[in-house]
Amino acid sequence: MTLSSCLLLSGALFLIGIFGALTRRNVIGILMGIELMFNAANLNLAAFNHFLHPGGVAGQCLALFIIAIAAAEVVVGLALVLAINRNADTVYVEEFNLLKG
Amino acid sequence: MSGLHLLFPEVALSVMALGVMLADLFIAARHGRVLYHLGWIASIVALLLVGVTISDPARYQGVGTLWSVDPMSQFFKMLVLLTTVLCLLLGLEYEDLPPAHAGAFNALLLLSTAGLMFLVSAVDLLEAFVALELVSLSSFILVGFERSRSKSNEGAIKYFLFGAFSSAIMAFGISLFYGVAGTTRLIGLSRSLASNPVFLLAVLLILLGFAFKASIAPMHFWVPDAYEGAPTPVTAYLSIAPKIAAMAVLLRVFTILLPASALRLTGLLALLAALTMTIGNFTAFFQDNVKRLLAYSSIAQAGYIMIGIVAGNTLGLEGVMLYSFIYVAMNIGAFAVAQLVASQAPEGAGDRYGLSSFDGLAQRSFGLALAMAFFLLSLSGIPPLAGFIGKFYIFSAAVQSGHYWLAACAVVNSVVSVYYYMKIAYHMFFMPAPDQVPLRLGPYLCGGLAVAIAGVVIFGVYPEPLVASVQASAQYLP
Amino acid sequence: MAESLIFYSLAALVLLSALAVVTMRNTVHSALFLGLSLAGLAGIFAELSADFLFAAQILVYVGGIAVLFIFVVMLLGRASDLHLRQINAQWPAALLVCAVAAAGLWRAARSFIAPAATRAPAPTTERLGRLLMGGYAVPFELVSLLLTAALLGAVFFSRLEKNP
Amino acid sequence: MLEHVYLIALIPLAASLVILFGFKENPRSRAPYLGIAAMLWCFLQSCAVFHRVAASALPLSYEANMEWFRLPVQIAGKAFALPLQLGVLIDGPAALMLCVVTLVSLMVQIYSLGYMHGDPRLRRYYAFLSFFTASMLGLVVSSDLLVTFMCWELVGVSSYLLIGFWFEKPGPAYASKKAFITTKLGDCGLYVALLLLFTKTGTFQISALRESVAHGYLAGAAATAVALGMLLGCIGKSAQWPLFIWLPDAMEGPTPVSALIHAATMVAAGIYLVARTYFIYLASPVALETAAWIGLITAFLAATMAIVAYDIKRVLAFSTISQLGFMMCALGAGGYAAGLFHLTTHAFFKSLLFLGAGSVIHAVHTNDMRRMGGLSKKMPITFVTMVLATLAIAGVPPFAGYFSKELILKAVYQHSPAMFFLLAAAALLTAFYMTRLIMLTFLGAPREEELHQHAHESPASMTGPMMLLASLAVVSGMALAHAGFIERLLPLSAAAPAEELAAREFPEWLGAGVSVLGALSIVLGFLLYRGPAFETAKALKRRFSGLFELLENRYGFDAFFLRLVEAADALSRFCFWFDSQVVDRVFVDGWGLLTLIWAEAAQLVDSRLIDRTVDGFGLLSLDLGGGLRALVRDGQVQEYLMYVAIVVSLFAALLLMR
Amino acid sequence: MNTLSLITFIPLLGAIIVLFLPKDRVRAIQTTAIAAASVSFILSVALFFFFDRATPGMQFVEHADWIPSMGISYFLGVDGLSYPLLVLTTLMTLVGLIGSLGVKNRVKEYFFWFLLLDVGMLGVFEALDLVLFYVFWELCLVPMYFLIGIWGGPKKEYAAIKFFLYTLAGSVFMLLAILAVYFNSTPHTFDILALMKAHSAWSLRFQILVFLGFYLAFAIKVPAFPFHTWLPLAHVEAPTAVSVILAAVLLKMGVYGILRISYGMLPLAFHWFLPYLVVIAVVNIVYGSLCAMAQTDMKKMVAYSSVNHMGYCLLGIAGLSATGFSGAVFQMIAHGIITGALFLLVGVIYDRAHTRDIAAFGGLAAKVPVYGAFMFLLCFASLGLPGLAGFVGEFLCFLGAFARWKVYTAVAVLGVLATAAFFLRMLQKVFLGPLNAKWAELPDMTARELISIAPLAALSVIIGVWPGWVLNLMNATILHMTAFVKP
Repeated sequence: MTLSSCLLLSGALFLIGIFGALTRRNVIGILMGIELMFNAANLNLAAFNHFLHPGGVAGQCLALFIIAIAAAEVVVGLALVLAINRNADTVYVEEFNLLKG
Repeated sequence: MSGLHLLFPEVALSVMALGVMLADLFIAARHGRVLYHLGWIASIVALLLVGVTISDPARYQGVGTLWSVDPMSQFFKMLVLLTTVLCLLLGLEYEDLPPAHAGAFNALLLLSTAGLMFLVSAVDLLEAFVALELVSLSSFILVGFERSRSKSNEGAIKYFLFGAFSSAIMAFGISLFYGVAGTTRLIGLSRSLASNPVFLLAVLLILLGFAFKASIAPMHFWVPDAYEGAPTPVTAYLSIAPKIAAMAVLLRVFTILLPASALRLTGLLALLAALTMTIGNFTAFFQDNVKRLLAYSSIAQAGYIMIGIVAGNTLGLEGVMLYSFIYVAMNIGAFAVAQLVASQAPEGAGDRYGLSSFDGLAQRSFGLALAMAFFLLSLSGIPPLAGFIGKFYIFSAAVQSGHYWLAACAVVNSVVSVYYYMKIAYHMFFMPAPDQVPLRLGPYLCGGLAVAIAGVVIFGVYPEPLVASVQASAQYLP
Repeated sequence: MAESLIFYSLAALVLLSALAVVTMRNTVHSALFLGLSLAGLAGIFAELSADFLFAAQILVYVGGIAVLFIFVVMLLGRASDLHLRQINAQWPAALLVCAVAAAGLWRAARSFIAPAATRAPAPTTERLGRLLMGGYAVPFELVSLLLTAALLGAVFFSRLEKNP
Repeated sequence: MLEHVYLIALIPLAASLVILFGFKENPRSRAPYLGIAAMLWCFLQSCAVFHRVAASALPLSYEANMEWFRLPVQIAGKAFALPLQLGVLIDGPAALMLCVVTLVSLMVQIYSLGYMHGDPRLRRYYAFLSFFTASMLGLVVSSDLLVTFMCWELVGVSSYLLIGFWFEKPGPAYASKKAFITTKLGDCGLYVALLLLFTKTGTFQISALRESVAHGYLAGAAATAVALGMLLGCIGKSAQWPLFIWLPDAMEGPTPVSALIHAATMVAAGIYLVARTYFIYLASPVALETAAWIGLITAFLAATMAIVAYDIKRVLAFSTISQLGFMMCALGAGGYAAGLFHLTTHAFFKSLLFLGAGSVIHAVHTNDMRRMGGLSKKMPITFVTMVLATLAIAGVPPFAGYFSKELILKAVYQHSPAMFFLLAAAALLTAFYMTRLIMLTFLGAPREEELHQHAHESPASMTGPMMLLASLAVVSGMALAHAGFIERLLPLSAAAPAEELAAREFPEWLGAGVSVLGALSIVLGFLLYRGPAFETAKALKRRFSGLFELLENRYGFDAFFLRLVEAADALSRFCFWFDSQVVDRVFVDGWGLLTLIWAEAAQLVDSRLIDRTVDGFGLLSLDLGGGLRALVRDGQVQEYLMYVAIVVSLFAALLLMR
Repeated sequence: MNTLSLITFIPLLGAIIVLFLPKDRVRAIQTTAIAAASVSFILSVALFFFFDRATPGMQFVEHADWIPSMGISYFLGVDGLSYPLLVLTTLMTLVGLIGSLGVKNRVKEYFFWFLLLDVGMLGVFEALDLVLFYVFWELCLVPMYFLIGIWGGPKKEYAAIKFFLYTLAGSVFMLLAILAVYFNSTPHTFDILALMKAHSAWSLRFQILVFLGFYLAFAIKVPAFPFHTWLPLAHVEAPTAVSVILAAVLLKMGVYGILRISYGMLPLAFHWFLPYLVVIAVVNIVYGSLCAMAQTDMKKMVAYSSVNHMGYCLLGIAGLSATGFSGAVFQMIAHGIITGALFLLVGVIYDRAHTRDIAAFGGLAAKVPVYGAFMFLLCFASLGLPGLAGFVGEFLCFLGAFARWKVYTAVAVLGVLATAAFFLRMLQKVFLGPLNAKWAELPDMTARELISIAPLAALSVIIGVWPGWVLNLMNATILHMTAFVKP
């Protein structure tokens, strides 16, 4: 286990997240992709903290904040999905096309 | 934990936001308007508190662990608060908001404002990120506040997805930043970092995160959709407060803490600025919905403001502040008139925010049409309105720093912008009126409009006090 | 060596489940794999001597968010996207984008040469706590505001209109 | 009295203003009497001036100036405000010209009482006449070429207004414009000449210019250019070849106007200007030679054209052109006094001829000589005066024309015998066509009974001036030529060509020969047009139909100028097309930024425009705007995200792959 | 005595009063507007008696801090170059307002914009601070846009936006040029008078760049070929009084700018540009008159004649001599008066006949003699008949240019011929010949029309006959300006 391998992992995770966000048609799927991206950042932070800046815990702390924020976003996002589903009866992004131009 | 007292206004505002939320429990739904009054009063209180901090800089300014309270941040805090007050005045006369949720609305708006106040003071990425997220989350909810309206929902979800995506990117950027720099604090970074490509990537990803708030290309895509979907007072708020706050952060970061020139990012920033204004202006051409049009216009305006950051000199710094101030007045004014006109658009006319709602406004209410014309002309930078002073300052900065091509691009853009601004004027002045009935003007909206028009005209004709105060505020205490 | 083995197997778990998350047609399955992936990541956190992070990851992500996803998907009654083509027009572009970025990130990752693990894992919880209550108190409070706002939003959006 | 000579020009001006603003438009208006009174005063003053000049022993040159305005100039590296002068310069030619102009004007104004009797716009007519006279007098007395030019143009305008006096008829309306534009074409040359003159010498004042020339500041090519430019102006004004085309058409105006303007005064202004600036011509032999040839060509061509014209006024118009050619030729040949002398005598007899023609037209209401004939009995006074004038113009001794023409021929002979013969031929033609005119109009049998029945002698107001002028046509030549008076009155300023003149002696027999031939051509005309239907002439015409056609078409000059006008029209249409289709579009397109605006503006304003606009600038306009718009047209949020991801990947790749 | 400020801002006061008058009080609105313009006019004429003709420098100077923190001051003053234009502006505004009394539609807005326009125009001629100059310059745009767009002809919106964008496109580059000048002067200043002395430190390359920025703005306003295409459109569509102002004053701002700023501040670049300028001038003259010749619409013809006449101004400037400059200024005054009056006259016929097609008329001189007389007088003045104002300006321009550009000037003289041709053709077709029976009932000019046109006609005669009292105003200034020019 080296820093590089951790970073590679996180990079891969980040890109998989991006890929998910770009390709899932379901809003919830997109949200999951975004969660993966957040986690990639967390992994980075933990790895950097461990390998490069072992003196402090700022990286971990930051990761904690990100976890909290990501959670909050998921909560709001899912609530929004519920509301939309109630109004428009869809969760597919390509059907969100009232606003355009 | 040093210097917490410096953040007193923010903290007070947060507490008042929670208070408004609690007050909702004790106030009957039909008296929801009271909460709006509480909201704007709270903002004014916070404004006064900021005023106090300005009046006694020795005690109330300084650098905390994660934040820096200095004249510049105070300036932007006041602007944000002013915007909040004006938007709440607009909200008072916006009929489509559910009165039952006035508490939530006001609390979220105030929380968002508090977040912005933290944001403009932040000198640490962690603090900035958290504050940014507070703003974003509140904004997502506010955009979707007309939850039974599909457009509002749609605007909110698009805004949310885009926002979450850019947050994730920014978080990744911050993680890289931490890795390379070993800290998230922006003060006292080693110069050698500038040559590290990973560090540059981190900076760019973080830049994207702020650009999202400031609606700088390529992070502007959400803007028209969210603006159109959101309730108009929220649109007005979003088009101003987060944008200028994000600009303040970018200004702080890229002109003072990590000068763009040191990172050799000036060219990129200039490119982004040019791209932003061009996209904003040229796309605004085709808009028939006034909110959408103003959305693109606000993208373009962001491009102009960004020139000040690109210039990176004192003039640029002052220019950003000056322009932001003026931008508050003119944009609020434009949205206020748009809201008023749309609310009294003829029934069954399709899109209430369509340009045709403005038909013949000059014959119905000449003063209102004139005011709108003033706002639009100010936005396009025609003297002697305040917008000109802002542009003048910004362009000066560009010329002084030798960014001639950017300045040329900007002036060409401002010519182009006249066309679509005048499209509204065309409807107001040239089209026949459906009837001659003057528009009803509520007292709060009227007040907001008066402030805006006064700002646009007075600071256009006699900008000296404003310029002087901006010059005084542009002294940074790192 | 064992450490490496654990790491690589966890990494494989994380990546494979992540791939599953973004490719599964059934959203419920995706959510389950998300939980799995995040759990694997928690394991890596533990290996990186971030014990509190490990706990938080398990508690918040695996226990909270993943479950919330499953819950909402169930609630919507739209578990399956079977009628959708999984490979859509966005794929080629997305793949290309990811490939380009991957090349860059690969180089970035390889550029870091860090000393191997320097010291024995020590509990970080206390230090974290001090930091949160000390230097990071303001962001910490901000997060609490943020959560309040999120709460407000969640309630606002999910509450049924009284008179629709 | 010389001190107030400027009043001679100002009084008619005042009279014209008073007439215009102080009287009501009314056929019985009293306005004519004011005009006549003013002119009478002017005439008397002019006579006094003339007397003064004639009486002085030395050549008199009186000059008085006042500052007109100050013109900022840089001369010789110094910048200062140069005062331009408004003033009078009276010398021999000016004094002579003053008398001629005031007299003819007076006669014409009196004559017009009868001729224009009952015209509804009498007031306007007299105002214009007075205004014309004022401008002409200003031209005559002015000491400054700029002021001269001003009056020169005002004279042109008065002519425009008077030719088009009966503007309801399309003929005068067209002719007035033609006259103005054609002379204006010549004026362009004068204009440039003035510019060059000032650039070289820094003054417009004649006396100062004279000194400049004397000091050699204006010499060589510059002098030639100036002289030729001025000559062009004079060619236009004096209806010389090739710009003579306007004068025949100008006959559309009232006949008294033709008598005043197109016989005696305005057309003589060109000659007068050449004379006034003769010192410049003397500095440029090329210009003199050119003037001589132009005059010669004109004299001959116009005389030939006069032979075939049937319109009584046109014949006179061609005759005028021809006679002006004589004067120009004389001046060009160095016959300074001769040219001006002929100008004077010609003014008398030609205005008389016009007045006579007017009297005839007044009587028979037609200009066509083919419908006249035998009017001598009905209009004896007219007939007699006309015959006297004809004799004068034909150069029959001892009538006025003889003396002046003799002087001209002499001068020309001394210059070049070849020119002399051509000019003499023109003189013979003159005698011939004038005889033809008299024959057709007054003698023979009446060709249209009805016209003849109604014909009557004109009232005294018309015959009176005619008789006065007739007496002058008889005696003026004799009087002025008496004892070399005219040469003393009009001394040649520079001596240079005088030696040359003396070099060739004018044989007396040549003069006599010309006179004899002149008499013969009168006889020839008499014979040719004797019969009631002048068969001989008709036979000739049939025989030489090609030649006649050429002459009737005025050698194609009219057609040529018409082509020129058409070409200018086509050019103007092309320019406008270019402007609206190319400059307006391409330039705006070149600007790039305005294109979009156009597309939209067109859409906004006029849906028809959009196709054109899209065609015109599809490129930038729609592509840029539309392209930017297409990025987000569908409102697909994942596409938004895609753009962001692309940027992220680009950042990552570009930064890290270096 | 802040006379200049009073002259400038009394119309603004009028505009504000108009703004607060109820819109149905038409009479009060008209009275206010005309009163404001009259006061401004009278004050400007009063200065005539205090104006020191021997001083080349600025007079009636007012200097106050405006935005000291940006180095911008409120700096007004007039000299021989600007004072005649100032009077022209106040006069033409008054005439335009009188000519506008016939406006029936949305009177309040109309007079409001008109007075606002007046403020901008006056300011341009007085401002001695570049930013102030720019502010006033731009202030003219918006009212013009509305005046054309609301009260104009069939394609008014298009014309209005084209005018606005075209002129704005030019002026924004002027803004950049102003900034460039500011940052390259030591000490940094916007003061025009100070900058006139600062140019010696600037390289030719810099001067050329800045010059082009300024020139674009001025050339569009003049309008110089090929930036003139907005003009015919704007003129044709604009209401009569607005055409008057457009032709009489707005175009002058361009020439004034070239003289005051391009020449005064950037002499090296100006010299560099001269060969191009003279070509542009000649093209303007010849091409403009040829285009005018092709017109069938009287107003468009007069509009193209403006292109032609402003070409004379450019030619005079290109002559780079005292004579040429004074010719250019004089021509501005003359053109303002004459073309203003011509537009009024075209408006008179349009009000009655609702057409401006030249071919639609014929023989009007018999029916409307007074109108015809004015038309003849002013057309002749416009085509440069000596004794009328147009000639003096035109002649001085030619005279000033001739020393330097002999061939070009000679070609330009041909333009005079073309000008005469199209004016006379118009006169012939409209006024001469048999009366077109369609217009048998055409009434002659009303008293109001006479009041607005007669003074202009009189002026065109007076300053044509006695140009001294206009030239005297500017001689000292122009001699001073050109004192160091090499011939």
